Amino acid sequence: MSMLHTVNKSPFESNGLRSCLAHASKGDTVLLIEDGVYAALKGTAVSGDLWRCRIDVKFCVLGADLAARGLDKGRLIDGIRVVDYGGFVDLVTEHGRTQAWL
Amino acid sequence: MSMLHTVNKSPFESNGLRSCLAHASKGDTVLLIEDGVYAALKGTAVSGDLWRCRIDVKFCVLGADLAARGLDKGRLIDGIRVVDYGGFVDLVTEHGRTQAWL
Amino acid sequence: MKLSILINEGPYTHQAADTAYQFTKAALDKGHEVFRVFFYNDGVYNGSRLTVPPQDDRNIQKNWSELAAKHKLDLVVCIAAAQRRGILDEGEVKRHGKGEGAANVAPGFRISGLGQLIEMGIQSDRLVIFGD
Amino acid sequence: MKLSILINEGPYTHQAADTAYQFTKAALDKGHEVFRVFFYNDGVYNGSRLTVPPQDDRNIQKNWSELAAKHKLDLVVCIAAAQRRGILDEGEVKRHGKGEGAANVAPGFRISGLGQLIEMGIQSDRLVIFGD
Amino acid sequence: MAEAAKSGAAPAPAKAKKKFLYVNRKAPYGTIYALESLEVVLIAAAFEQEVSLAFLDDGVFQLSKGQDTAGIGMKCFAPTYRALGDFGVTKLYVEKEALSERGLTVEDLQQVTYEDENDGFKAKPSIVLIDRAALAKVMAEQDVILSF
Amino acid sequence: MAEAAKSGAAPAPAKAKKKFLYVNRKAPYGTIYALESLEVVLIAAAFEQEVSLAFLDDGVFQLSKGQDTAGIGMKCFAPTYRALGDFGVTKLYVEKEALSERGLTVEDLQQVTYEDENDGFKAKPSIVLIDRAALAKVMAEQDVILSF
Repeated sequence: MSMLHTVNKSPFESNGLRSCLAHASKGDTVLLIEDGVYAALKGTAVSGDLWRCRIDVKFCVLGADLAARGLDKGRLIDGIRVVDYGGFVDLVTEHGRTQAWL
Repeated sequence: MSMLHTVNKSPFESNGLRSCLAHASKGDTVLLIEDGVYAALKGTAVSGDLWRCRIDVKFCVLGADLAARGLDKGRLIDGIRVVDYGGFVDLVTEHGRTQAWL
Repeated sequence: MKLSILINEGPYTHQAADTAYQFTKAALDKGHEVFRVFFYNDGVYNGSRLTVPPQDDRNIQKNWSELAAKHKLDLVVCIAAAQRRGILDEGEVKRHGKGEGAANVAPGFRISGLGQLIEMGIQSDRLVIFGD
Repeated sequence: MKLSILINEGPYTHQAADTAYQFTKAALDKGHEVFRVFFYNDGVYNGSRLTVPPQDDRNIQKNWSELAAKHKLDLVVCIAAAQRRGILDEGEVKRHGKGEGAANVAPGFRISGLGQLIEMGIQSDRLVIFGD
Repeated sequence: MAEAAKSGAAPAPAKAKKKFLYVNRKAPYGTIYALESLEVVLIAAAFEQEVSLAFLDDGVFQLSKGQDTAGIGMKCFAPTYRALGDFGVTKLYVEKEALSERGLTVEDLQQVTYEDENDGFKAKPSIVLIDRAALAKVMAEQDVILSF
Repeated sequence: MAEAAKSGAAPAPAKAKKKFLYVNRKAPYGTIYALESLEVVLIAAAFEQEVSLAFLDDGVFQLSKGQDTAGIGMKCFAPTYRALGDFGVTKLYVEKEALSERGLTVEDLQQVTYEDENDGFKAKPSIVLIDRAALAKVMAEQDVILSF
């Protein structure tokens, strides 16, 4: 049973995402929410963290949080899926459990 | 007039100390308090951040916060001064202003 | 599916309370059962009936109370966390001599023990946590 | 010297409230004047008279109220931040119809505007900020 | 400290003005600090002091253009930055290094301008791009630094 | 899921046990999360589920020995970890990488033991040193993961 990880803090400010990626398992999904969505941008100082991990883990990002912060979908790292709150709910039910990296 | 900088977050978790050191000026003092005191330990993955900065900036650490966390003074990076709350007050009055890196 | 929600931060200061609300609404819209919403740490502040947000802003407490009334949600505020932070019901107000009318827990919220959190972990298919 | 203190976080959850208290005590002990202590953001929760911390723990609100009484400290809770978070005095309770006895601001604290924060920045020799 | 009064709302106080810098290091919406800092700035403008704002670290995200908070159900306060000029707050220092670490350029930020009353009320940019070393110098020149 | 009940306080429920992992990633005292997480664990012990704790990132500091909070005026809750064994909580996973990044070894942590009722009530260590990959595996085997 795979795990859904939620990351809600900025990767520029906090080590939450980095720790999450270091502890995720193959087949898990990482959902970026709230200030965590900044990790989905390409061309930043932390973009590499996601790239290095993309073989094993799927990445999703909450669209409402992107829009609130003025982040256009064209600026996302390729292959990251944008979901709405309903999609968040689906991710929770599709994975065996959820771990919040607070 | 020099500045007193206070840093209260763990350098392992947050970028506050790093940003403080990048913006401090010659003659300033950095006081580590609360979870910020972990930055005063030698032999950690972030100890280098302080070493690289030590020519221009003085470092102090709040002794009560060290003791609460079980950190012996023998484990501090050389040259860091331990102060009590009264010493914190003195640092505030000795410097022209205080900046909190929250 | 049977879901439960844990909220660890207070209203307005952290987005956690908002995200949890949007998530809970979406789960109900999809026909899932929400077994319980548990408020812990600063999350207990969401259950204060005394909040008066600016008129052009959302009212987080009211949103929860209305959602609870509509869907018979079980909103539980942790008693230990709430005492420490000054969220009290009638019984607590009396017990601690805080004076008549001082109870500030909002409609639709009930104050109970941490066992309710463990129980919801046992009883639910999924537990989702929102915090800082 | 004339010092002022700004506190941005609530009691118990962040150490900021404790550190600010220890700092203020030390400043008074050294003979400095504390012009004002201003509570903003979640800091307003420090001014709740309804907190009931465990008996073997410190009582942060009571510590502030006692320090204020002893040293005639001016403890100011920001009205805008307090309304949003449900910390109200008698006047606010009446204005918003929250019911008699609901005022929860603690003795020694007064609720006032953000201008008090700016003023203390202007009037004080040093401003020290505690937060998260 | 001898700069002319900017808003002209009240008679200047007898005391010398102080330089207030509001330091913004946090992203908007995830936490309330950006909004509540802005609320202080709006009040501060009435006090006839020298007020400027610094945006560094994740604080630069506060100025991102195109913010639309309908989906998260929160109030969008981005337009308030554009109103700062009317309050006499005309200096928004934005750190270059913070932008580039985040893959941003000044084009990604909303335009903030003020009307220069000393130059025929011409619209002038309030945002001042500044590198880290220069920002450190700005910080070192302040009387009061407010961070939330 | 078939492990024997550890505290024996109440009759085992009919339902299968769930595995609960309490994830501790935050330092003590700077914030209340470590303490309030521990308060949940103490209650959880009465529910006859499988309970274990993980300490990673700054969470490893929670177990530092010699904590003395008199100077900061806060309650010291470090001794409570030593009482966990009496509550039937006997597995405290501590991540090796988190320790070494912080310049710590297991000698810097307080000793936590439990009495093994299946082995003549011998005192056995509760702290299990574990590397990152193994901890990831432990996480992947849980039914409920609680983090504060």
